[in-house]
Amino acid sequence: MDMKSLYLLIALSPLVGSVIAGLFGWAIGRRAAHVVTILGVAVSAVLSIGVLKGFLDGSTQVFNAPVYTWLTVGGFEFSVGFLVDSLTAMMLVVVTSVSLMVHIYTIGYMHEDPGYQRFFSYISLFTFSMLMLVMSNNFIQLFFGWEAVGLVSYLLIGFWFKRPTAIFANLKAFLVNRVGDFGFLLGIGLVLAYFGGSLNYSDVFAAAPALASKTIQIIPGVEWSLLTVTCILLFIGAMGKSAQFPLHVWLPDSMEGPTPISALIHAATMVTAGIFMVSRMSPLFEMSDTALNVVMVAGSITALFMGFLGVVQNDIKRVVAYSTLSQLGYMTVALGASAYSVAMFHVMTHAFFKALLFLGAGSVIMGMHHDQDMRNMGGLRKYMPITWITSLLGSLALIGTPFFSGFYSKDSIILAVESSNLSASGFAYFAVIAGVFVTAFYSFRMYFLVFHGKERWMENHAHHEHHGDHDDEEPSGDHHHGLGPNDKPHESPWVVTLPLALLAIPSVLIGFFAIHPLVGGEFFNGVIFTNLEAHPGLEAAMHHAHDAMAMGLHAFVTLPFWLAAAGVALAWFFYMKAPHIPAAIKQKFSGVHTLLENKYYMDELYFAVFAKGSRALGTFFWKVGDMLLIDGLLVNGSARLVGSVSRAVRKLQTGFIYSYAAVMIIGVLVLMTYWFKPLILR
Amino acid sequence: MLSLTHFLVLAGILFAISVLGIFLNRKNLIILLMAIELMLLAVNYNFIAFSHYLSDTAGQIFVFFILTVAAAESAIGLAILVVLFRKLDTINVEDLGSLKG
Amino acid sequence: MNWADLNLMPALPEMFLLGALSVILILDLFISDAKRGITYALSLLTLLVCAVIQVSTFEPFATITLSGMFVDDPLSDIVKVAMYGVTALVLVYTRQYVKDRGLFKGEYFTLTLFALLGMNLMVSASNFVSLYMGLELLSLSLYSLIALQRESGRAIEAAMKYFVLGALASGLLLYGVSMVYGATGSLDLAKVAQAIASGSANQTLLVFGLVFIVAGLAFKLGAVPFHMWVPDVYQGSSTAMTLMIGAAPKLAAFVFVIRILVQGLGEMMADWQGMLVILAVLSMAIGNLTAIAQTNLKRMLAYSTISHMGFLLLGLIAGNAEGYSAALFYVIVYVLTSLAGFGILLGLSRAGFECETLDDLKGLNGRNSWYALLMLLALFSMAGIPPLAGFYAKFAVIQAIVNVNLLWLAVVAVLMSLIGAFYYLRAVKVMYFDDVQDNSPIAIPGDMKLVLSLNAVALLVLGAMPERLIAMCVEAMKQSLVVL
Amino acid sequence: MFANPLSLVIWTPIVAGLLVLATGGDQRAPLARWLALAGAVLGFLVSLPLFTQFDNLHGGMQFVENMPWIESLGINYHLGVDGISMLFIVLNSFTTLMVILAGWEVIQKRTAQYMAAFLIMSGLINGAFAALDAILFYVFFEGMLIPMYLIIGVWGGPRRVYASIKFFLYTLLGSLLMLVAFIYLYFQAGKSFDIQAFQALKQIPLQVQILLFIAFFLSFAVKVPMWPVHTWLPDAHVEAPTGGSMVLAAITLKIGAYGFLRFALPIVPDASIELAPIMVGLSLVAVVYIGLVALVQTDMKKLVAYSSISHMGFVTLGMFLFTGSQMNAWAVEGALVQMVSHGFVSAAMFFCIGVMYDRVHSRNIADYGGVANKMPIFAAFMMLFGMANSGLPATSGFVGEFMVIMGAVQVNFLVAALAATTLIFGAAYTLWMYKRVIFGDVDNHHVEEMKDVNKREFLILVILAVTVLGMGLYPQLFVEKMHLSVNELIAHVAQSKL
Repeated sequence: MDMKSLYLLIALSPLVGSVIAGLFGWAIGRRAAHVVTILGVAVSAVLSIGVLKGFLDGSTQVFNAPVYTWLTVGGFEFSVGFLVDSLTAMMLVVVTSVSLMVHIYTIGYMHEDPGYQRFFSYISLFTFSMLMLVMSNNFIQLFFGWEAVGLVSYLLIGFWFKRPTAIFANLKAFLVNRVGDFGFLLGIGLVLAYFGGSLNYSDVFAAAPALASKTIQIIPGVEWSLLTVTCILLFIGAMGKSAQFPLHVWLPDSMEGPTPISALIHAATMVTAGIFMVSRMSPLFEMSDTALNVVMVAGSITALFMGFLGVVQNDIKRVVAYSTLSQLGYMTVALGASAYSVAMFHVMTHAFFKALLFLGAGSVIMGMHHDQDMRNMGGLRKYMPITWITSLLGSLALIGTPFFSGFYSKDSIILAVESSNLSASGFAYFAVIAGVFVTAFYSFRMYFLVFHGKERWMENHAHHEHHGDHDDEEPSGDHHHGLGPNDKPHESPWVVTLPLALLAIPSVLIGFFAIHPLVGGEFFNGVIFTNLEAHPGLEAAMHHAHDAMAMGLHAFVTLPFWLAAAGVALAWFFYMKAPHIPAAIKQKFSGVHTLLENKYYMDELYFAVFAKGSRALGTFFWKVGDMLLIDGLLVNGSARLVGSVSRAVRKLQTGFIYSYAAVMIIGVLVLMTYWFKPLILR
Repeated sequence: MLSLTHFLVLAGILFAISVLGIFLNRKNLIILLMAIELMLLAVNYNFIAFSHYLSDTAGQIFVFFILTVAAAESAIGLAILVVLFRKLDTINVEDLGSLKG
Repeated sequence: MNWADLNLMPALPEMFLLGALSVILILDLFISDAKRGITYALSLLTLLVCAVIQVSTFEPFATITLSGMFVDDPLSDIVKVAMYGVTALVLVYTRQYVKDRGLFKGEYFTLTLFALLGMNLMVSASNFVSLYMGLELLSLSLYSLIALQRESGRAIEAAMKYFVLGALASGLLLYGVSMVYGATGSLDLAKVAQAIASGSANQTLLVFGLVFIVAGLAFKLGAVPFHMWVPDVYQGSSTAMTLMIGAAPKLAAFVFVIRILVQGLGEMMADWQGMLVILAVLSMAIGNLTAIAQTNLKRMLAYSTISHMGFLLLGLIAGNAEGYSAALFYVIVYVLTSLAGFGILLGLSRAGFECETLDDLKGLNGRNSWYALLMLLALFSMAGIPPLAGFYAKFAVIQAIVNVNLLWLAVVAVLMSLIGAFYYLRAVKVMYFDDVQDNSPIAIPGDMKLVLSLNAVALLVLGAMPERLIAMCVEAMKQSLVVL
Repeated sequence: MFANPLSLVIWTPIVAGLLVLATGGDQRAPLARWLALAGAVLGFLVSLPLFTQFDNLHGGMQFVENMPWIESLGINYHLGVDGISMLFIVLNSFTTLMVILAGWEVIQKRTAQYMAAFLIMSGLINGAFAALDAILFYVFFEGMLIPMYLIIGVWGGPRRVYASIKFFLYTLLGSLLMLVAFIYLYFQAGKSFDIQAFQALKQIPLQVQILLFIAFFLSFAVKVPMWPVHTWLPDAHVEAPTGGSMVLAAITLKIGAYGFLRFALPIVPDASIELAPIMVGLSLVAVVYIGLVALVQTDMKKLVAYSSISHMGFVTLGMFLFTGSQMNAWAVEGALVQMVSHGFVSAAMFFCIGVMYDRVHSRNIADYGGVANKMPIFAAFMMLFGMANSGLPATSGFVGEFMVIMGAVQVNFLVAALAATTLIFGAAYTLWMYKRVIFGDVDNHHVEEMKDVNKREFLILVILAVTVLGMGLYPQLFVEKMHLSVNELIAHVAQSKL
């Protein structure tokens, strides 16, 4: 079949599954629901892999064509259309394959949940939206996908809508994302207004070079570079989706959603949309160092400081969540260093190993009967061997152990930043290097706490303080009754462990094989544009990328490796050897610890300023503006005025003949004025 | 020699008196009726004066009409007055203020 | 003079009316109260015949007869026919009501017919003498009609007030007339007009007289500040008489004003325009503002009448054929509307119960949605909300004054009608939004119900297709104003 | 198909309404309902040809009817639609159908009058959109006050009297001054009330234009409503029955905006340009200020009412974005799309609230919570409409806002930025309400007893959902109808009359 219908099939088959499961789930039952959705995703996964293969061996050409005309205004025409090139192809595979894994995993994870069909419908819908996003050939459709994935994420975080925390988290997530979209939409507006009046990537990129020196006045009198403003606005959108500081606050809370969601949306795919978008826009970003600096700073802050937060978490999912944040930071830093290909490379590897880690965590949670508190775990390796092994592999990949996938991507990033010439690169380099240590520490802190050491679930049952509010009667997957002292954790069913195994493979291997084409080679040529003269960041990475084996060996003599090793060692020492030390440190640096536990108090700040602030302002406008001034003073006031006047006038009607007569005579006298001085009218 | 003006002024004065009588009088309704009569007479005075000086009879004819009407008017007025007195047993102008506002 | 050139045809309706009512007057003496229906029927018959004569003798031009005392022109014809109709409606609406109150007597009918005769005279007079006679005939009959309700103190009080102030007003009018007579040397409107046109008249005297004349006319119309009698009389007299006063006399008064100001003193337009502007603005303002504070429906409607007269004056102020015909249309529509409004009040009243306060209308929609609808039509028509006839009336007069570049007056007018809308809305609110208070059945005689419905629906029909009536008014005005 | 479809769409509902009224008391309510439904369906059917037979390639007015009506006053019965008004006639006929269904068994008191009022009003509204004679327009424009006044007052809530009278007087104030303006223009245009003749006037001095504009502004801004003459709307909405709110939000507000397009802009272009900054300012106030006010409402209907005001802010914003004397095609068409879309979305929102109100008899957000547990299907629909209300792409709500913002960026970035805050506010107030009402655990026994939507409600929800989504996914269908008319308008406005 022709490519267009092929791509349509890729995009639509999940949608079909979703619609069937969503609208007719009640009729067709649970089994049919997951069968049809998995089928849909599987179809697009297989086709996507075919497409990717095509691009790898060069048999497939770039496809860029409209599907249907959405709207025409004042001469401009907007179409929903597909742009499928190597970048898209890669994303297609990542999205569909991870999604497929998650679908399968969900069968096991959600099997008790009453919202089973709804859940499948949602994740298939998400897959569809994400595909539309990555396949778009224009900004509008990009924005469509952008918002659609946001919507589904909203629905899924709030999947258990009875939980106050869940529905708080999803509202928060949506609104924070909206803040991002606010910038994004304005960015699109600028693009439309100045970049040749089109929103198709190709036209826009074509128009960009001519605008290099164009400036606009936003505040009258102040000239700003058009490209910088545009790029920064677009990046604000990316900040929202990819949870970059300071718009990161929604991601940790999003863990309120079921674990498969955390894996699929809040680790592997959706949150990387921002990275994807920036890479797509590389021709624009390349033209504004200012923008790149902003990107890099945001990235580095996220990479380092969110990593710190991972250290103090006790909820297994939250640890992974913060590691996700910090990894997203890494990708953003790479973008800042104009190493877009590296960023995408990390997106891919991260997708696999982070999905793996999340699903592993999910499996653990199931094993622990929905207790997420690591302090109640320990020594699980003998009860859940597969989960244990796969999680270990995942962690190793995450911390960048040589030859693991994570190593290649992360090291490339470090190399790129190292040789970047942006003013922010110094700080960024420090951030990513320090990040390596932190990452290693919290990852293995988690690993040791969960899989090694004493089996703590027998003793303390004073756990999950921060879950108290979730407990309700819903017999759904994610609840923390926890293990009784005398029952044991158990390994999860095959539908759960199979995806783990399947995801473990790429987590280990894909970096080794993919780095050469993706970073070193021409895979992204003509898709991602890097101005190597201006931004040499990428060069170092490309240089190493040519020989994966050598790169891996060379790593053992580099700083990152030893930092990672140190992190692991420290984790081992703290949580295996001398568990009292962390407690002691906690005592000693309680200030720091509370700061970290409260996530730098950013939630509180935002809540106080924005939520409370806007409500206060609204109340003021309502009570004072509308009620007091407009209604009270103008509307009812004038009514009262008329009323009092009328009561006053009424008094003239005294009821006595003589006063009536008097009034008449006065009237005559008034008219008399015309006798005295006639012709007033003329 | 009397000029037209003199008559007009006199008529005016009579008219003014009658008007004042209507809205200064707070006491007896009958006075009101008298004032009205006076007013009509003032008018008649005017007409006669004019018709004399214009040497046109129409004015004087009109006067006869006015006199007749005035008679009828006062008849009706007095009739109402009688009914009024029967009903409210007062003919005091100031007691005539139940309808107001 | 010989009898041959004494053309009595134009006055035929009046003569018939006079004859008929004398007959009724006599006959009634021999009719027992039980058979009073005969008088009623005869009166209606008289009105019918008058109307027939009027229409059959219609000529599209003016004929002056009775040596200049009497004019018969399309304007008078159309208004007279209207007055016959209105009087007939009044008789129909009030029959039950006056029966309940023991007023269903010969005097009632004869006085009504006398009043009608007076009005006819006012409408057709072309000489100050006949004008005055008509005016007094009307006024005297009305005084006595009000006083008919002997046992009601309020009625008597109203009658007394009306009488005194009416007398004062006609005194003022006469005084003014005497001045005009002095200045122009004639009582004949045509001659007066000629004299003024020729410039031979003494301006000082004229304007001085004009002031008093306008005052007298304003009283008849009930324009501020000569309006004080209106609320008291409307409220005090029994609703039947209120309707009598509020309906046909307005028509007569309007033509009366046209005759004097336009046909007689047309040359002095510049002066009376200015005076009327004052009266109009005051009337619209005081009328609407005071109406808001009223709880008694009749009194409220009285004030609304005052404001309507203000609007009516706008048409005269325009001072051209469009304006006059607009005013004519206005007054006809107004009379039709108030007939419907008071008709409902009469219908809702019953022996021992006067429906006259706002609360008496509470929940009318719940009691009888049809009457509520009729009242709604009447009220919204008074408020001038399209698509009801009242809107076009207001529209026409406003268009007329905008035509003479009195934009500010137009703006004042619409703002006042905005204030006015409030109390009409309140009345509608009482009928539709409030709950029923007394659920006593509404017994309206079939014939009245039919006529009343037709009357109110006519407001809607006129709203949909007002062209015929408006065109008639325009034609009548044109044909009547060419002469003189 | 028919000789004069416009008269048909005007008079069909009115006649039907009178018939329904004739069925009288509540003992014959079922008959009244079915008659009304028949009338509404018929009204909708006769409005469809306007859409299908409309000629996109043809500017100017179509389906024109013109005959003398009141010659003595210079008023003609002159009808015609262009790509702008036609859409609203169809929208209105559609909404009326929805409203009749929405009130089906909900209205037990004076059913016939209720249904009749809506049908008659529907006809009058169609008339207002189709009229090409200023006074004819005015008659319809004012005439619809009467049924609306009764609807709010008779079937409304506790403060209905205050609300209805406020609504009536507010609107009357504006329109009366407009009437004077019309009459003035009548003499300027050589004794003609023809709107096109008004538009064709060549010379109007600026001061006069500004006075005229103020007259138009007062009458249309109140209807839209724009800040600060908006306070009647929340009251009216809160007190009106569900159907009333639906029509009010979906249609009557549009007439105000339509008036700006049909009268203010083309007749007094220079004044419009002169005062555009003020209009833009007021619109932005509507978007931001009202958005914040909506955030803190505790009454669902008030919340949606305020959100309507804020959405209409986008409409007026779009209409008054000038670069030089050039309107912005994006913004104008965006405004129009926003009008149509808001018609569907707000109707849907109010209907949703009505559905809940019928069960719990409270509009207070605090009285709800966890409705989704009891009414999953309903919750799903309301989620869709909520998302549309907060302008999510692929729903109709997005298209208009998007176009206006795009247009605004071309004119003035700051304006665009302020307007775009609606992305945040809109989502905030809508979803926060949704969270408190629909999500969460079952809050009280009222919610406990709630039953999910019945067939009738389901039908309405489905129809509305389809339109909302359809318009979001394929707005072209609507937009292509209006292109020519909008371009003509823009070209016309660009001609100075000084």
